[in-house]
Amino acid sequence: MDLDSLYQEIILDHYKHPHHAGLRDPFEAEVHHVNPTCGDEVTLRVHVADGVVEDVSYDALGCSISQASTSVMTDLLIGKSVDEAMTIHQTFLELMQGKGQVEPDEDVLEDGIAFAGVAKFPARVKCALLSWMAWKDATAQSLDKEKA
Amino acid sequence: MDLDSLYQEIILDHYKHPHHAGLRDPFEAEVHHVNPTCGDEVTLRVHVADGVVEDVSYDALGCSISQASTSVMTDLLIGKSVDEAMTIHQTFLELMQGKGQVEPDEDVLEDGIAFAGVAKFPARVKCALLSWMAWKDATAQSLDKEKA
Amino acid sequence: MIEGLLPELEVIRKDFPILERTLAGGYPLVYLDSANTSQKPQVVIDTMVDHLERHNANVARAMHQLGAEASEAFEAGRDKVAAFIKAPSRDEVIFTKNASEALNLVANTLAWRGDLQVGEGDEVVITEMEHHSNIVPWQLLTERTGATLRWFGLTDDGRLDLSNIDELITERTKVVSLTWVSNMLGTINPVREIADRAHQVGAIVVVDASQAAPQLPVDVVASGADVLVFTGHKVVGPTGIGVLWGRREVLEQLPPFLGGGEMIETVRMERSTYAGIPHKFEAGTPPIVEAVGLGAAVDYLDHVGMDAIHAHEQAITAYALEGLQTVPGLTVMGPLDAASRGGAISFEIAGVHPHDVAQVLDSRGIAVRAGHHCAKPAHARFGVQSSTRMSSYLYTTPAEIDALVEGLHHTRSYFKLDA
Amino acid sequence: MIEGLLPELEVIRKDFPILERTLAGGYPLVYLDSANTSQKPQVVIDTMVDHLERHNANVARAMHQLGAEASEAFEAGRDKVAAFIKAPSRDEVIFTKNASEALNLVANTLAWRGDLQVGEGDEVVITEMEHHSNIVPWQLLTERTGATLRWFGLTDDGRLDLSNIDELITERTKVVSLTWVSNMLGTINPVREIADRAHQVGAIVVVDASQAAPQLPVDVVASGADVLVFTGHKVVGPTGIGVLWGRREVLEQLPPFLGGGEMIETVRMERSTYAGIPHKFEAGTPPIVEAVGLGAAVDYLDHVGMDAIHAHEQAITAYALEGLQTVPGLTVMGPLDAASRGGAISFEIAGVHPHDVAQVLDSRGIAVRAGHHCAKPAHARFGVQSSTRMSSYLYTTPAEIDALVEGLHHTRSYFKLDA
Ligand SMILES: Cc1ncc(COP(=O)(O)O)c(C=O)c1O
Ligand SMILES: Cc1ncc(COP(=O)(O)O)c(C=O)c1O
Repeated sequence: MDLDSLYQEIILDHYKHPHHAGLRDPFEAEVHHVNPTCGDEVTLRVHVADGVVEDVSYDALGCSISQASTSVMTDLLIGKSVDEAMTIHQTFLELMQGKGQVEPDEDVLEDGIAFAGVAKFPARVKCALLSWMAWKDATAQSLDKEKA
Repeated sequence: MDLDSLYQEIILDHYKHPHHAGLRDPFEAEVHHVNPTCGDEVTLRVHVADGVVEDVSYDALGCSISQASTSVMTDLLIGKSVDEAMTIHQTFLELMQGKGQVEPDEDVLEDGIAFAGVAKFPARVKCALLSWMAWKDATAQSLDKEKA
Repeated sequence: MIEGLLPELEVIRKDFPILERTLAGGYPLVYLDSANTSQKPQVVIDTMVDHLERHNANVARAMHQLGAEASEAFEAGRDKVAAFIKAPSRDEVIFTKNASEALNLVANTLAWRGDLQVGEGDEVVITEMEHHSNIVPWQLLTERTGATLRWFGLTDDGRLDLSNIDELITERTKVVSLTWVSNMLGTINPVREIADRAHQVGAIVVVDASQAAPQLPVDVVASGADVLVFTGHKVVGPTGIGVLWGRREVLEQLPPFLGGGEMIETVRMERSTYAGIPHKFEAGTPPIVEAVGLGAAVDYLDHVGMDAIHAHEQAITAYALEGLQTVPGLTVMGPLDAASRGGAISFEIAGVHPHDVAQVLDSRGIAVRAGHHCAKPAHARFGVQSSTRMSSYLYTTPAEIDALVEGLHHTRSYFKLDA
Repeated sequence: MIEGLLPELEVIRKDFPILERTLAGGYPLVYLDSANTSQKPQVVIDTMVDHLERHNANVARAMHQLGAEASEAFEAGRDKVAAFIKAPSRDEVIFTKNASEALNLVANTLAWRGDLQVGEGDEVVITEMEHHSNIVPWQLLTERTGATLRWFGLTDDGRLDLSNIDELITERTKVVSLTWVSNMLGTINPVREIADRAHQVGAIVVVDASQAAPQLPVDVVASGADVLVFTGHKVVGPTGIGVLWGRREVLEQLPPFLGGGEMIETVRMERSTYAGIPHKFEAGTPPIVEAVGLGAAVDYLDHVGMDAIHAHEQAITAYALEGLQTVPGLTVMGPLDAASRGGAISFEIAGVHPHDVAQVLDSRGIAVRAGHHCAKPAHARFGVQSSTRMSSYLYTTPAEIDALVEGLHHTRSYFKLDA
């Protein structure tokens, strides 16, 4: 159990000082996701305009991994086109589900590469993915709304 | 497995030629009992007058043990006072539940002593007791009716 | 040499420790009651022991190493079962306590508000050859909701009478629930054909595969079922576990059954929301070591090969049908050609009650079942109250069938039927 | 030497093979998650193996020698459980799949026509410290029938707030359901006192003894319960089995829950009649090998002695409460005196999330639980979303508590809380 590979400095930094925290206006969709196993929760809003992720704001309760992951995610996605953001999402998902066998791509994931170690702790993968799943859900809802 | 201790000649005789079979009038109570495990069934009527078991009549479907036991029971109970009959019932019950350790009393049980071997076959005890339980139930009902 | 028998039958028998048992009088065990419950191979027992001795912890909720090991072993059981029945998604595989609970889960939840709710004017169709576990839940549902229960009758040779299918399956039909293989008559039913008809009227189709899963290769999608159930202890797995497979859409439409434990998303005193499938239907601590054992069991069956097992069952059944015909006064209930039936054969012998038949056989170490086999209506249909049933499995040998047939001849002479 | 500890603790530990495990990094297992599930002594495992290898058959229905052996072993499990909880009659002991099913059995059947049916205007009273399995079933019942769900709140020190008992338990109350020992706060509730009050208004009392049965001597009649449930896997027995004890009168008044298998008296297609208790509530093949294992489990506990186990738990709990107080920033939830609580201790450490606490402990081989422990409302009551929980059992040593406390100090320094 290499604890330090799980709790990278970057993760602990984001945990103590989360980026983009809080719920902000404007937003097109707000979702609430929970991890039923442990009760970690996130309320998350997305603001998408002209195909660009203008803002991702959130109110989250959870462990260091889930909190840091949310913070890193907002750094990565805000300002990107929705398409690019979806690609990053997919890359992060693959890293997390890779059981520690996937080599993280720093160009795409930046601070997110710190989560490579989490993939070796199956029980924590859900923590790392909580807000990413919420973001995907919210974005899908906002795009649906746009279409309607 | 001493099969012959189960299937005494007396039992097979009663099975092939059951005594007092059929449903008769008059009767004060009629009950229907089944053995849910195997589906053996008996419809049984009692006619009690002045504290005497005047008649026990029945329509039964079942294995040799349950059929023979019904036949032997009618031989034993018909004509006895209800009190005597209850004592015989109790004696037969004790024999059946004795796991083969109880010495049967021929003075009380007559042909019923042939069932001593059945007590060593736990799965068959229910067969032997089916109509005895039905008789007790029916008699209790007829006495209740009398009181009312 | 009988064609179709498993080539390594003696090796397979060695996998089942109980087959070494001798019984009263020194008789070796001849176990012909596998439709009631199957015996367990050593690998299933050993896998369960290893789990209990080394990896035991609660699942899902535990974050420690033992918890991760237990969760992984438990969920691997789900994966193996999903593969065994070719489920499109592992999440569609729900663990219950047995097949009966699985059938009740569906029947019970259909009474409650939801897209599939059954109510007055609606009809549920079953058949006269069902096991009680596929009758009583539907009686409870229809009695409690004011719906109507209807059923397919049987032909004299023990098949479903489909002649009035268009009267039975109508626009009012909400559910058709039937057994794939009868546990009494052995009949293999045309499940797909009936399912297609039921789907035309928009009914959901529930298939009781309790006797099919042990004997036939199962492909849930190809079967036409919307819901399919079976039970662990009949597929060389342990008791305490059953399987409910359902199409995602159907499972998502059903309201929750048992509440509590990990079936929730969030709980407040005022109201709760529920987890997605499969957890929505798995309240409380699941059958953990049982799922681990069941995983090993279906792996074992897959390793031998379900096609090979099916062929073996058919070969043994054909051999048994032949042997039984040599017994005077013996009548087999259900189809007489082995190809259209499973490995359970119920029969009567004129002049000896089934219990007495079973008793004499038991005195020679031969275990069969006597009674109504939880199929009273099917017995009533044939005017009998009970029957004797022999049922084979992958470990059954022709020599055991010989012992049975000889035992039946002996039974007749014991009861002096020719005297 | 700490008073109250089991005198032969090292001998007892030898009975539990898993306690020999070493985990990643060579750490020996320190299992402090027994409120989640208990470990199994060798005798339970061996008894199950012997059953599977030598006596496996279906029960009740099988008339052959194996069937008789299996039925006897299964029913002996019922006798042992009846003795363990001092049930007036063995027939009042019903085997379910777990405690959750037992609670749902009662809540689900109360919705249907019968002497005890719950409907509009009726009230069900629970408490804020219940496990989800004793909340959600009552939510489903009251939502589905139009009845009202009410509950006792909690005091700041984690006890039931009984100040408004006369407002809560009224003539409208049909059911009061509460836990004997809280799985989160450890609180032991005054079950008898509340039961007496409930009986005054004619309500039935359901007691969730899932955490009590492992730790305290249980006498169902003295408890005041009409129905009492617990789960096999927490009393050193296997998963896949739970126990519902009910007063005969109450059980007879409840309509059937699951239909099928041996719960019937007779079945016709039109209508069925049902068996008496306990079989009425045991549809389908019961958890046979599980009942055999559970019988061995309660025998094991009885052999050690429930009074001695209770004393051990209290000694360990007192020792743990003391040790935990040495950890800066640590707050224990629930009562602080060991005498009025069970062996589960939930706590928070300021500045470290429970998952992270559990993770660091796990890296040292210490297994605790982190999360809401299926008691979200109780967590919400104390304004927290999750907590870390240590829970001891008869095999827990003071040295393991020392390891925990040391691990918690280490956790704080790992997360640089004093920096
Ligand atoms: C107080 C309490 N009630 C009910 C349960 C549910 O038990 P099971 O999960 O075995 O159904 C538990 C344990 O999880 C518990 O601690
Ligand atoms: C056809 C059929 N359905 C249902 C069942 C019920 O299975 P279980 O008793 O495991 O619930 C059985 C077996 O007893 C069966 O043969």
